Amino acid sequence: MNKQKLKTLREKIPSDRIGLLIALIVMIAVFSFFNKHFFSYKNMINILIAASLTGLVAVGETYLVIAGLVDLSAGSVAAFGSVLAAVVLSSTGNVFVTVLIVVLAGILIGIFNAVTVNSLKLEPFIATLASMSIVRGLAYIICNGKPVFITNNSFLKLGSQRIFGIPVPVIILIISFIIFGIILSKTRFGRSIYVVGGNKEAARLAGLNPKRITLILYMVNGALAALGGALLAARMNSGQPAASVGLEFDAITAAVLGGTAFSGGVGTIFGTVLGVFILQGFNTGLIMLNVPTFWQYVARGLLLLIALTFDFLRKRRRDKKILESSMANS
Amino acid sequence: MNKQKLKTLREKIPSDRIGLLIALIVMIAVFSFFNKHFFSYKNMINILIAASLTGLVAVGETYLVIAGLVDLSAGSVAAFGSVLAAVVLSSTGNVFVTVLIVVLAGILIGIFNAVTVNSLKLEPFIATLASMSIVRGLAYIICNGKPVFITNNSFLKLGSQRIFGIPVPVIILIISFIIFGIILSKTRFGRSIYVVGGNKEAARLAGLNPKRITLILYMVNGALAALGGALLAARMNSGQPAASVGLEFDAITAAVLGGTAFSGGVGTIFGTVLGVFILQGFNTGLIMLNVPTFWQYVARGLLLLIALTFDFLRKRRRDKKILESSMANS
Amino acid sequence: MKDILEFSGITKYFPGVKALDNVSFKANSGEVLAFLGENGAGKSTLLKILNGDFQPTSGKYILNGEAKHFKSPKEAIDEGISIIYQERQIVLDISVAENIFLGQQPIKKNGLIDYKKLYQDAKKIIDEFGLNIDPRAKVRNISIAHQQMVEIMKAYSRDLKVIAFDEPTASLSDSEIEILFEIINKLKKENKIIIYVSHRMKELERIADKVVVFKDGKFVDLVKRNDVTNNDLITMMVGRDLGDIFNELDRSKSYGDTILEVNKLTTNDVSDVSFSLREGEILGFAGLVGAGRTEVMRAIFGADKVNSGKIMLENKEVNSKSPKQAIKKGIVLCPEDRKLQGILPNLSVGYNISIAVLDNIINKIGFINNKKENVLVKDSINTFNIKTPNATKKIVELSGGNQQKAIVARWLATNPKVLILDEPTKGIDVGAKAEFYKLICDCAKNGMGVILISSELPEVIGLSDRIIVMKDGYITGEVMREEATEEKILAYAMLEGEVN
Amino acid sequence: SKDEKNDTKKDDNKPVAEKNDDKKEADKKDDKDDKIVIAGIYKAGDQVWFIDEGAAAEEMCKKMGVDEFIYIDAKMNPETYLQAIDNVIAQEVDGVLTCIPDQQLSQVTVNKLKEAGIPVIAADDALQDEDGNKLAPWVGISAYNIGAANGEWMAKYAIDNGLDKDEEAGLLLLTMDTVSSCVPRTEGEYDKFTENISDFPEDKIYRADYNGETDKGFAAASSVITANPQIKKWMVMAANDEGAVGGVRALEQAGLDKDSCVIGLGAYLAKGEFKKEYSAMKAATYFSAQAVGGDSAKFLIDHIKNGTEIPMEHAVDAIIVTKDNYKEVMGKYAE
Ligand SMILES: Nc1ncnc2c1ncn2[C@@H]1O[C@H](COP(=O)(O)OP(=O)(O)OP(=O)(O)O)[C@@H](O)[C@H]1O
Ligand SMILES: Nc1ncnc2c1ncn2[C@@H]1O[C@H](COP(=O)(O)OP(=O)(O)OP(=O)(O)O)[C@@H](O)[C@H]1O
Ligand SMILES: O[C@@H]1[C@@H](O)[C@@H](O)CO[C@H]1O
Ligand SMILES: [Mg+2]
Ligand SMILES: [Mg+2]
Repeated sequence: MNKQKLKTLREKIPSDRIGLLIALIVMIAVFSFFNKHFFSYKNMINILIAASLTGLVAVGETYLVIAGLVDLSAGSVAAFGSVLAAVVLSSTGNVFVTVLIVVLAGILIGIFNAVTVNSLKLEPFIATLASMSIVRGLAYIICNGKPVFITNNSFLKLGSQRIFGIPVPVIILIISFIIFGIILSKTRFGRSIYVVGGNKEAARLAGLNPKRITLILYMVNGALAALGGALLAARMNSGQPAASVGLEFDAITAAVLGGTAFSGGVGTIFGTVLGVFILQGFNTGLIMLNVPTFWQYVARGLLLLIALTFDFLRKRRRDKKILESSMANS
Repeated sequence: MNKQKLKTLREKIPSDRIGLLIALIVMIAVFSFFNKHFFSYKNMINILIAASLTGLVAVGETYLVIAGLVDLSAGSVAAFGSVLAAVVLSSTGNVFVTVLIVVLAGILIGIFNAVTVNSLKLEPFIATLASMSIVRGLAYIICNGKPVFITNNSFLKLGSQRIFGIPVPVIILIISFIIFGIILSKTRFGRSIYVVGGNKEAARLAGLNPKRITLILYMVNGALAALGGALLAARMNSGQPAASVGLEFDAITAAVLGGTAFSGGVGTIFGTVLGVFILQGFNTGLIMLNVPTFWQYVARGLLLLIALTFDFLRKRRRDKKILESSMANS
Repeated sequence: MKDILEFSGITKYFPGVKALDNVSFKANSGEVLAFLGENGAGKSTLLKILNGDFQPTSGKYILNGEAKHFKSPKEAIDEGISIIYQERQIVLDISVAENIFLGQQPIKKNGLIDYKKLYQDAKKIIDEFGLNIDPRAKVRNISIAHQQMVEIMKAYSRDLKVIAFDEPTASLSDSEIEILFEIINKLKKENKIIIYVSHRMKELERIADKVVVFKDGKFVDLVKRNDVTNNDLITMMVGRDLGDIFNELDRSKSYGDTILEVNKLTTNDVSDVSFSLREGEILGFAGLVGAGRTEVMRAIFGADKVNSGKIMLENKEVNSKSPKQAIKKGIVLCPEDRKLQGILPNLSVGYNISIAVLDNIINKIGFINNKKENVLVKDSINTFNIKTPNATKKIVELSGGNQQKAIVARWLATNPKVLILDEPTKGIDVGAKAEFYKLICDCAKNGMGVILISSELPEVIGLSDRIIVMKDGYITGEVMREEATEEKILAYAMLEGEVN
Repeated sequence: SKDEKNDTKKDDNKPVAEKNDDKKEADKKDDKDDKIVIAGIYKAGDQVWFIDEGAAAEEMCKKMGVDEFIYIDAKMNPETYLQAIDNVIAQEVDGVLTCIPDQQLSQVTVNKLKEAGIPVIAADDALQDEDGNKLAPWVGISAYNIGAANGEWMAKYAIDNGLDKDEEAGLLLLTMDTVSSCVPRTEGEYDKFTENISDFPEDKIYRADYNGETDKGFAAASSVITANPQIKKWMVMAANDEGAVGGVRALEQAGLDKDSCVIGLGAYLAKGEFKKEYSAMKAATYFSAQAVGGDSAKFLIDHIKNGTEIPMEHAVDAIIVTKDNYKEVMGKYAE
């Protein structure tokens, strides 16, 4: 019996995410059966737009969770970003400067998060729970709690303009998926995220700098959330301090649904993309099927459990197959 | 070589939380200075009542987090418990039966959580995020989204009756602190919780049953949250399906503030008690000082960071002292 | 070019411990310098200072005339210092190739990782080592021995001046050790500074040119290996002559009834395994890496699923579905992987020791009797000479060997009917080993049945009454104590053709 | 506190509501310093509406010589709300203005404050019993009536524009089913709309739920709009302004905004839409936070200082504002 061969076989059995892909397809099929408009170009675009903020943050959270970290402040940062965009815009009138300042602010908050985790050695969960509260407060403070209107048309276009029929926020989302997907899977930096999450000590001893990586990841997530907030403001024509409560949980859920593990060291952007679309598609589908509000809560919880269970069973079956073939071979 | 004195095993526990105790005292002093009503019997009882639900759940979460688990469904379970209490009460009219059924329902939800974690091998974070959504849905469903009024006087007494001047919910809270504190620190079962949180595989090989422990801990937290929900209903004269959103985070925050570590294997009920009172005292104090709403968000986040940082610095100073004394001794 | 590494007056304190005390010596390139010393003597600490992981409390070290003050391992790696750590530092969910080239993956012009080249380069190194490992395999799925070899390849793949091995052979079998020695000889020819830490005298005999002896954090001596005997070295490190440890053991020759009988045991990893163990007998298990010894024992212990076959304890069939049940019935297993299966890292030394015997120190309603626990823990610490300032110290802060002693102490405290030890002496120093052997013999004399798995053949041979040899999940031979030689055992371990 | 203990024991068997404790009130007046403190406890203190309401109340307090106004956010959480009540009682404030997160809490609230001898005025949502009888003086507009105003306006709009008979017209109700105080708004909207256009086909009335946030309102509205392409002219009513704006954006996104009509609720976001050249947001109910906050404070202070009786009901008008009149109606709140 050649164990080595079998192990190679195990590695090669394709992509971990087939189960989810099937789940996505099944979901689309079911919803389309009940409502023929579900699988329309229009609706797909709707789903993409609705997912555009969660998707951006899900990318950042995927990075963080793979590295064994988490950022609970993302929803607050998005709200802060949306208000800041409106405020800066009204005083500068310059779209570029506005987006720049908003993204910088997001990065600053990311740095703050990283410092609490790196230097004060606080648990990421609790450190970012603290900044979640602080940043939400700041979002209210800079606008005195009142939504700030945006009249600048070129800024509003960021939210509504279409290029080849695709709205700008969706284009930004897709580009982010691609760029961050490539960085994660094909660059040294990307791979070092797995190392830090898989074994922080090993990472450090191998000459990587986990603190630096932590810093960068929080900066990235801060930037993405703030940028997402600015785009939200553009889409809704106003900056709203109370927006996006719980965004981080939606984003993390998408990442985990896509195969990212809380224990760290495991996950892909492709999986997260699937997770984002399954969740948003499901939400949209439930509304289209006119499922009663309260049952939607139940349905969403069940979806999560079922999708993850399905994934678990599929993996187990695959392992069993490998085992059986190895027993047959020997 | 073994001339060293071997001090007793438990020596370290008390000194660990001195920092927090100081923080609590400082906080009380400061608030009392600014508002003479803060340190009044009435207000202390208020704080205790206000902390009674969070405190109960914080006990359960402390157990879970020490064991490397977490339960995000607690807030939903409390809301569900409050509505269920109102519904059962209106049909049975029997206080004892009502409380029994509510607690059993909480235990059932706990079993459900444990099964998803134990058998489906889902991450506790995501498994209980799913049940959080499901149970919230159920809370709305059983009352059709409308709060249920409670008229049964003997049930309402559970919320308002005082014994020796102390309201029943507070008495239940204090008893829980004591019992669960003793179980955790002095019994074999309590020890096994630390062991499971330290290294699950090693725990299993050392003859413990991590799955059984997981099951019990989720059952306990379910029961505590549901019981807390029933008491909440008694205090509010109604079952409220929308209540207690985010309760689990307050509870977890209290536990972590009290020294429980997400990495598992570390934490005490005494620490959690301090955490609960610091957080609730702070909330109350902010209102009494009439701190503007939005600044309260900022202040709460900062409190968390400062308290934890203080704790971190104190530990570091202590380690340094030990180091220095060992250098001096040799 | 000749490189010189000089330690000068290095002192290192930890809370409650002086790990290194004014240590000074020199290492030259082109020679293998061995570190020898009891568990907790400070060997690993010195290596961690060498690579910038720890900063010395005082003192410095000098590389080619230049004092170094590395603030992180990265700075040391950049200067050509490479260490294989005592505790495996491997990332389980990425590939072998990526572990080897951790942080140094080849990149293409566009900045992206050149995966083709990565796998080729990894394959080249793996071939150079003569191993059969798939560079694309997830490290989680390869054997522990191979994981250890990946660690070595990782250090080796770097551009280096100094390479230090901290007990590299603890989880290797002889064939990998041979490979390792070849590599070390090659590095020696390439004029590297080589530091080698091991408790295995046999290895030092073969590979070391010079030996530095430590005791209680102090530098004792630096000697040429050929100028001294093993006994000289042991006397230097332990403070007394241990004599011939195996011959001096008090062995009982009379066994009792059969206590454990395994009949045609088959699991996912092993097939058709049958053997029996008698009261008072020490039964050795030998075999190469992947022979399946560990898997047999895990199945008996209820840690792995049994597909078919019978396990009888005192003539009663036992079918333990969990370690808990096995322990209740009197079968215990001290697992081979200390880090993943043994220690409870966040907990104190005391809690680590008492965990498997809590049943003996609780009252009827489950309260732990503190006094009893303290007595038990102190006894274990004294018996095993575990070096720790107190019982409340976190176990991860002990030296590797002392952690191992604590884990072995945990299992011996259970006083079982059948005691299974899987690589129990991994990383334990010679003096402590001698004590440990005596303890095992006492256990057997008191009627316990002992099963010993060890990759150190002299240990298996010296201690066992009977030795079973495995290969590829099957038993391939059995040797009695009287006739046991390394050659005979190896012949069974590498038996061709007859398996199945 | 000793008294209190005895009281509780003594009155054990009486329903709490009957424990109107005059003695306590007397006690309190004795040891009280001269400072007058009023607390405003609002169900969602971080929303514009309540910020404005609170600001108006505070302004009135200043004007009438009250020493301190405490603004408390109950965060839509019943428990937080009750904690706030306990808190102001412990602080011995002189009066409370409050908007309750859930009307089932009315009785507890009134009992507690009565026992402490603190006068209370309900703002916006009434403090009422099961049957809708007011338990305390009230200033505001009822949630149902706000919705009704919306429904009526929308029905008129439909008739004026021939949408009531139009095959391609549909009504979308964006609901907040999980916020009990907002549910009556939708009920009012639905009732008045169908009352005025009794033959509007039920199957062209659609519902989608959101959580009160714009983005969620947008997603909900988009889904319904896409699922029903046969409807080209939408009439959208929501449970707050956020939802209405979400509906407007969804219509724009679908390219249907030109023929559709959205009505806001609160006007605090709608006013931004009115400033645009075109928006599907054609109207909004405006109810003056300033009036509610200022009037409620004025009644309370008069009562505390001069013992003036507080009127049991004081309704503030819900006014429909449009692009044409919002500036004059809303005054500085139109900024
Ligand atoms: N986690 C794992 N996943 C897949 N295969 C594994 C795993 N662990 C071990 N194996 C394989 O199972 C077989 C038996 O391994 P193991 O190393 O335990 O045998 P052993 O006889 O105990 O050898 P050793 O001398 O290393 O203790 C090997 O082929 C090994 O590669
Ligand atoms: N991180 C740490 N914190 C506290 N004490 C430590 C730490 N690391 C090592 N020590 C202590 O320093 C001393 C020397 O340990 P070290 O690991 O260097 O020993 P060693 O010679 O490598 O022993 P072994 O042969 O068991 O590996 C021990 O007493 C150990 O407890
Ligand atoms: O929550 C609503 C808010 O959105 C605003 O419409 C005013 O009334 C409150 O009840
Ligand atoms: Mg060592
Ligand atoms: Mg083995």
